[in-house]
Amino acid sequence: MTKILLRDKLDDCLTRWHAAGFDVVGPVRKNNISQYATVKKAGELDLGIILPDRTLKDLFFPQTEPMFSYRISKQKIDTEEYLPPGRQRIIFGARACDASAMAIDDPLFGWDYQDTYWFKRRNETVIVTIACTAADEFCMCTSLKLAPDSTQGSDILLRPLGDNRGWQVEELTDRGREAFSRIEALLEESPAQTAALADVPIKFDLDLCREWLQNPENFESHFWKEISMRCIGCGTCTFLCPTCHCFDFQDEGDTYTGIRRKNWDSCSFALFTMHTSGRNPRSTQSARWRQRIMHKFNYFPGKFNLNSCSGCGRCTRECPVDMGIIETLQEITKLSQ
Amino acid sequence: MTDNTQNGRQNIYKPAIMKIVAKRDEAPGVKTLRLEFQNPADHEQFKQRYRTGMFGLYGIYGEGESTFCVASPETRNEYIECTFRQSGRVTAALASAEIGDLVTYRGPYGNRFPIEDFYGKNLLFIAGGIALPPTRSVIWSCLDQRDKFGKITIVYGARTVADLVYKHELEEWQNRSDIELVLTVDPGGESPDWQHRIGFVPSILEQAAPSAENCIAVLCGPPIMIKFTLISLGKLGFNEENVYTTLENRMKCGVGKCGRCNVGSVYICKEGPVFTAAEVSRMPAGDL
Amino acid sequence: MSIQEQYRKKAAELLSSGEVKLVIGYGSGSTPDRRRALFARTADDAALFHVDAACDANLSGYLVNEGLLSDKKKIGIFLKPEGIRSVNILAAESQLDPDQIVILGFTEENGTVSGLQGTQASDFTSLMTALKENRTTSEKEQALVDKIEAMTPQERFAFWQAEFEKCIKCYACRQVCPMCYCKRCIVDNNQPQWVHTSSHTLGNFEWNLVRAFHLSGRCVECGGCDRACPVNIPLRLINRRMANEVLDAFDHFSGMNQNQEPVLASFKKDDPETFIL
Amino acid sequence: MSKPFEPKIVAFVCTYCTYAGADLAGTSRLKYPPNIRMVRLPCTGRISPMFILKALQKGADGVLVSGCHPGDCHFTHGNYHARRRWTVFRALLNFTGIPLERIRFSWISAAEGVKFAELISSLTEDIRKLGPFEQYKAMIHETEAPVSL
Amino acid sequence: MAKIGVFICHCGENIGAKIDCTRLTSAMNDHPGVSVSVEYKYFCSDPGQENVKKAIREHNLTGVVVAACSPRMHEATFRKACAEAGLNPYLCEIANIREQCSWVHTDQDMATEKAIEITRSLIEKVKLNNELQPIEVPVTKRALVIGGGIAGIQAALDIANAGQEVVLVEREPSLGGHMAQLSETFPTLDCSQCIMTPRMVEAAQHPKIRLLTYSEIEQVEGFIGNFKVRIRQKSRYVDMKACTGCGDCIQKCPQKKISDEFDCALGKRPAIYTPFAQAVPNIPVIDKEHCTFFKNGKCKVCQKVCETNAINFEMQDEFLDLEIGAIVVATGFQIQNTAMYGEYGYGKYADVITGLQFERLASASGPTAGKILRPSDGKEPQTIVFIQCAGSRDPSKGVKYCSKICCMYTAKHAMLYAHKVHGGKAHVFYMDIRAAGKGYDEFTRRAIEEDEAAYMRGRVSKVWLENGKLMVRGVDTLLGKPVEIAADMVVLATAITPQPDAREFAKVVGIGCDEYGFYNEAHLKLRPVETATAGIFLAGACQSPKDIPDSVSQASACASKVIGLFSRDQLEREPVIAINNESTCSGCWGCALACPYNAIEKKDILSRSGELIKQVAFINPGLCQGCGTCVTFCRSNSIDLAGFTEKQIFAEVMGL
Repeated sequence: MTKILLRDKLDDCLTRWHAAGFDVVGPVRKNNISQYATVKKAGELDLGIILPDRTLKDLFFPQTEPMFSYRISKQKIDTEEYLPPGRQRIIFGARACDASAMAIDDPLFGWDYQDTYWFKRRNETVIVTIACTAADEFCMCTSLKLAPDSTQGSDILLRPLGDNRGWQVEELTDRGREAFSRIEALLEESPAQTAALADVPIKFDLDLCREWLQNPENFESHFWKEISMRCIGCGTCTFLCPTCHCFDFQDEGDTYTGIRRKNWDSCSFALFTMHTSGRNPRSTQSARWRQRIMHKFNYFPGKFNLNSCSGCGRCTRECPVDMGIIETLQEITKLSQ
Repeated sequence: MTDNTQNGRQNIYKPAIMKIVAKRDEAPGVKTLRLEFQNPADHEQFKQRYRTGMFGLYGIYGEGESTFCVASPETRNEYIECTFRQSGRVTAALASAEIGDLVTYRGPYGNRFPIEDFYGKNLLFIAGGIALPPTRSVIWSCLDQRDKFGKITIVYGARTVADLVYKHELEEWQNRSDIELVLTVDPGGESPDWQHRIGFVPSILEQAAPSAENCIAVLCGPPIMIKFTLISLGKLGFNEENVYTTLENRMKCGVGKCGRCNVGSVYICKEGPVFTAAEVSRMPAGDL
Repeated sequence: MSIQEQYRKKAAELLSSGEVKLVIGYGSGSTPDRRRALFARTADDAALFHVDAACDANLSGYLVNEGLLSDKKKIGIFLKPEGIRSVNILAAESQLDPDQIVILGFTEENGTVSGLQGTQASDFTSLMTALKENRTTSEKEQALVDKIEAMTPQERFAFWQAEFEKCIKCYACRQVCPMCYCKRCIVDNNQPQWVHTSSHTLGNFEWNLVRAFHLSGRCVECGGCDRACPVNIPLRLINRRMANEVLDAFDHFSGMNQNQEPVLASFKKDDPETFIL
Repeated sequence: MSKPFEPKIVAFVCTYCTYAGADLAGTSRLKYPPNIRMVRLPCTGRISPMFILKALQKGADGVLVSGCHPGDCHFTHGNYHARRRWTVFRALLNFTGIPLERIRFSWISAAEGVKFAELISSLTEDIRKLGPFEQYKAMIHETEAPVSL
Repeated sequence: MAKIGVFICHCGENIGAKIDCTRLTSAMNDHPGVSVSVEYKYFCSDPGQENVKKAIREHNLTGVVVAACSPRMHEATFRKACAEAGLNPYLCEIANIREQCSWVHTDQDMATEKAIEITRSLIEKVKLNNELQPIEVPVTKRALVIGGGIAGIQAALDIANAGQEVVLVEREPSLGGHMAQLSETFPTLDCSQCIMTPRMVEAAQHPKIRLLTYSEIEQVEGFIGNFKVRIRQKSRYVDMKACTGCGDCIQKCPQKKISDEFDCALGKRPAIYTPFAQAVPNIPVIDKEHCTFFKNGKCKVCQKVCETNAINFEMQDEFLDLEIGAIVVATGFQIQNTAMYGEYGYGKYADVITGLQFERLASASGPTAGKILRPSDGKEPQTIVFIQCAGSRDPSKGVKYCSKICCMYTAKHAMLYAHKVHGGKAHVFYMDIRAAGKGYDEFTRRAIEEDEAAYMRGRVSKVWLENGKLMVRGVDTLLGKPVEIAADMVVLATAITPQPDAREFAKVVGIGCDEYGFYNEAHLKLRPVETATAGIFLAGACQSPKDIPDSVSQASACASKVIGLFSRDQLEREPVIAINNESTCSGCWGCALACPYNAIEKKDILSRSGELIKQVAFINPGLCQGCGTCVTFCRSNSIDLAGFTEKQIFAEVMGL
């Protein structure tokens, strides 16, 4: 006997959550794009989307965020800080890969110095993940040793029922339990069967890849040039990656007043590492692609014992030139065999 | 995640305000600013945390931030000195700032020179061009406790006489009997009244031939100079473990998050900027 | 022999005879309906080429990859008419020597591909004239342009505001465009920072306007930016509108030949000026 | 009571014709509304579309671009180049919903002080009627507001 | 931050009465980066300027903004004051708060507000001003005159007589140009050659003039004061040093049936020839195209008869590279290809000739020794019809303009005809008589009244041959009647057109053409002899159709410009020029195409080992005039304009 949340109770859930001061965010399709967005009614949610085009990262680390404004006068500089609004929110219908990604980035934003923007939002958010019953050819969570029902990063995991009437509820964290206590009355106890999870075939051998990447000899391998030849150096894969976290600061405004912003940046861009002298440690696209792969599957795991990839597959799905992590790691797997 | 690492702020990206109290032209396009904290709490924090070798992010609101070392030693932490070459937007703005103007500072960040480990040893400082500032903070840290060290040798070279920075301090060091200062400029860079050496740093170093015995070397300079000086140091018998250098990469956050500065798996901003030559040689050369 | 077989053979011959050092074409992609750029260096590689309706990318942008043509050796490339126009513009703007480019031209209509006669960009002049005479790009597209033009300025602004709001400044539109070969994009100049780099709506609006302006009279409407955009902004509509403008106002059809003067670097004394008071 | 709307209009002008025409309006003591801010440039050929975008970012409700009549350019044909750029950029602004009433182009010679004064008067009145460029200002405000998430 | 001084001028009541200068001053004092802000009654006065200078020194200012009258009034004044105080003059900007503020606005509050904004925005600009130095360009004191017609000769002589070196280049074998072809000249009817040849000889013998005939300009590079010119000396096959000009070779040349260009095909000449008897230099050339030896490999008669062994069939074209400081282009004109008028039968009927052909017939040295004889049968024409505007003012023939000299020379022709053919009848069809000029109208009156030329206002529609007569059908619009005249000869006053290669030549020299191919002056009214390219000047009919007095005046004007230029060793130019950032330039050359001054060249960027890395745009500071058109074109924002940089304008707009 497990707890069940029925689909037709969802609107009531939202009402209760709203009443309890939660914003509710979920997958929405609007203006020819799907993303996680704030909803008022359950009907606005599109829970049939296999994976939204945009990632969950948007909700914790927006593409551009004002950090503080400044006003320079003759004798002093006044500043005013912008911090996240501090509203409790429930993300209903996250995917396991997206939720995992948030947990992957936690240690990065927290080592030694804590990034306020990230953690304030993390602490204010309850992630309710719905396990996937469908996947497309780009999904690769299983290759990352995750699964359509991974719990990493989630506060609640919902498993779809076989009859599609609702979800089986698995409470993972206190934060999740607290949020679901608000809708306790709407949940049911039922022995209902859960639907089969999406079948996501394993696409590459992660351990072999890691081993290959760790071998210093392969750093200068010709492989990097070959695999990245058609890379055009845009930021699609990094900006649509739920774990990619690189950023830049930009001051914007007129002469004496303005705002310092934190903006996404991408290791794919040639300017990312360029010194003002013109020297660029990663001067070629192959060096930049190598950095991306190395960082995700070698350096990051070396530092935090986590792969900086949760297998959502967006990098390949959206790549304008049909590149991506899948192809690269498949090729590395081949090289290692 | 103690308050002290957050520099007393909730927002780690928010800089302190400092005032320019002195400004000096060092060489064509190179300037030194001396800065003082405006907020005593910021200053207190700095004094507690700053150790020679660390760096900071200096900036002007409206223009941005730029990374360079703290060129003043931990033994003189009433102010911060920074020396920079005007090359981009931020350095252009800093260069045109006047005494009394306010600038921003974040830091100090990164690791330090393990100066206690140098106690009782001979020291060899080697610097090229605009890379004297990071060396200079170590030099003064040591000179300010001169009795704790053995022989001190400084080898400093620049492209031309005009490109030598801290000329007044070079003169001071020149006149001290407890320092051996070897100055050189690249062939063709000498002025008519130049009385020091002419030649590239590695070969001048080999001529000067300081003993590697019980000696720590601190080496800062452009990548090409580092490469050849390391070879020369090897010839002189220096062990890579005893050679220290600093790495400078492009940085934005300074605290290991923005993703720019790493060389291989090493985050320069957190694990550096001070490394031994042995550590550097373990980094992937193609990323340096 | 199918066009695909012919072109595989042709590419193989070019490579085995040593006439070209490389052939850039289309290989199979990560899914059956995707094609991706394939760089063939040997005759064997040429057997992997595809020529079919799924080959939609304009590959000419790869030609200006740094150093690719500097050895003066020839390169073969699969191009649709838009791609040939791109090569003409790149030649007119001194970015490449058209003699180094061996074109394997093909065109696609209603799902069927057919070969184009000629191997040098200059062989296709009559095709270019025909294209200009008869701008065939989808009527659906023009209908959308017309629809936007029929809106009030306020509606148009709202329409584009909603579209540009989505932009994430990944610059895929720029990176994929063969015309965006600048060593430094204006958006990457921070002295002064003319274009906001932040991807708030204002920054996105400025970026997209500047991009469209810099492509005016140069865009060949290959649709690459539109396909590349990961957030589905209908960039082709702006490009089409601008192509219409330079054609109507200055009789300029981009990429007609290798000697075409850039529309914004030339003028006629009797250019139209109805709007100037 | 809020203050009545005073439009902000930025003008980019060439120094040889329109700037001189504006000077002539001055020496002739003609009167026109004070809403215009002039940026002096050597030639209309120097006027980049970026200037217009930045003027809008600074909250301009209208922009005027003006220089020598065709054939009169001090630099022989800077204004012909400018005319092409304006044609193209104007079409682009129009297509993206910037009302063309707000972005105006004119030829004003050094002798046309009267034309200058009249143009500024009518332009100011037209923009006053249109009201503030709210849609653009909303975009600017968005950049100044914290992220709502 | 900078240390800016702001000086607010009341201009007496002019500014002070309308703008609250005290409020303006204090607002500027509060502005970041302003060290001092003061107001004063008249800053342009001596004590006012002293105030500015004193403040510069006292506050060690890094920039100055004077809020006063228009920069067109006193920018130079204040820049000079800055320079005197040791501040680079280009660190001074003027905020125009008089002409564009106090004088034109009525509301004091809003005018003050505007003045604050104007001044503030210029403070922001001046903070980013760079110290600029006037550009100094050395001057090579040697002029090149291209074209040895009357304009070129006059310019060359004037310059040479001022003591400066001149290189005079003529592409024909002799000096003289069209004027040497003429018989008499209006309105004085003095003999053209009589007044021309002394000038030709003077030019040839002048110690300061280096004469290069039978030579053409191959290439012009560089800029004012510093041109590098390559000249091709075409091979004459006659050694100029050895030849004595005896003329034996010309006499003996077996090939004598070549149509004579100088005589407009009315006469014949041999393959070795001088264009005309008074040619300067009097050295023949071999016409390779028609020479029997060159055609068949046999002959060499000339070589055999030459006593000084001056004939050299092996001679090659030679190239001469010269450094030149200024160029006078005096390449003249051509007459319109008359084949355009099929209806007038030119080319079909031998006795339909051009005005220039008539000149040769009337010339004492011409093919008929000055007798007016019909080319067809050598008879004296008893009735002659002159058709004016045969091409000119006729848009359908591509010539919209008036050729200016035809009215006058047609009157002259009518007169000469009357003088030479007694009892002959001259008819003239004209559109309008344009006889503005000293003695001109009197001259045409004379043709009509004394020499009884019958002038008819109207156009000719057709000329045809009927019973041995040239039938001319036209209309007399004053009478409103069609007219038909049976003539023995018809003379067409064909349009003056640019040289057929004028456009290509303009590209070689680097100047502009109008829609017809006449060269463009820098300003039609105020700079009529200069071109848009500094250091290149125009004389004569290459700029537009001109008669001799106008050509000579313009040539002398050119000479004075050149002499003025050569009066200095160094040129100083405003440093407002474009500069390219070579590291970000992609070399698309749009800027080069857009530049009105051809100031942008390709520059190779080489690696240390000398390999070509890329080509970038290089903006020649000598040629750039600072319009900034290239800056706006440059997509990568690589080009910038000193004095009006992108950063400055950005700051100025942001300061508003």
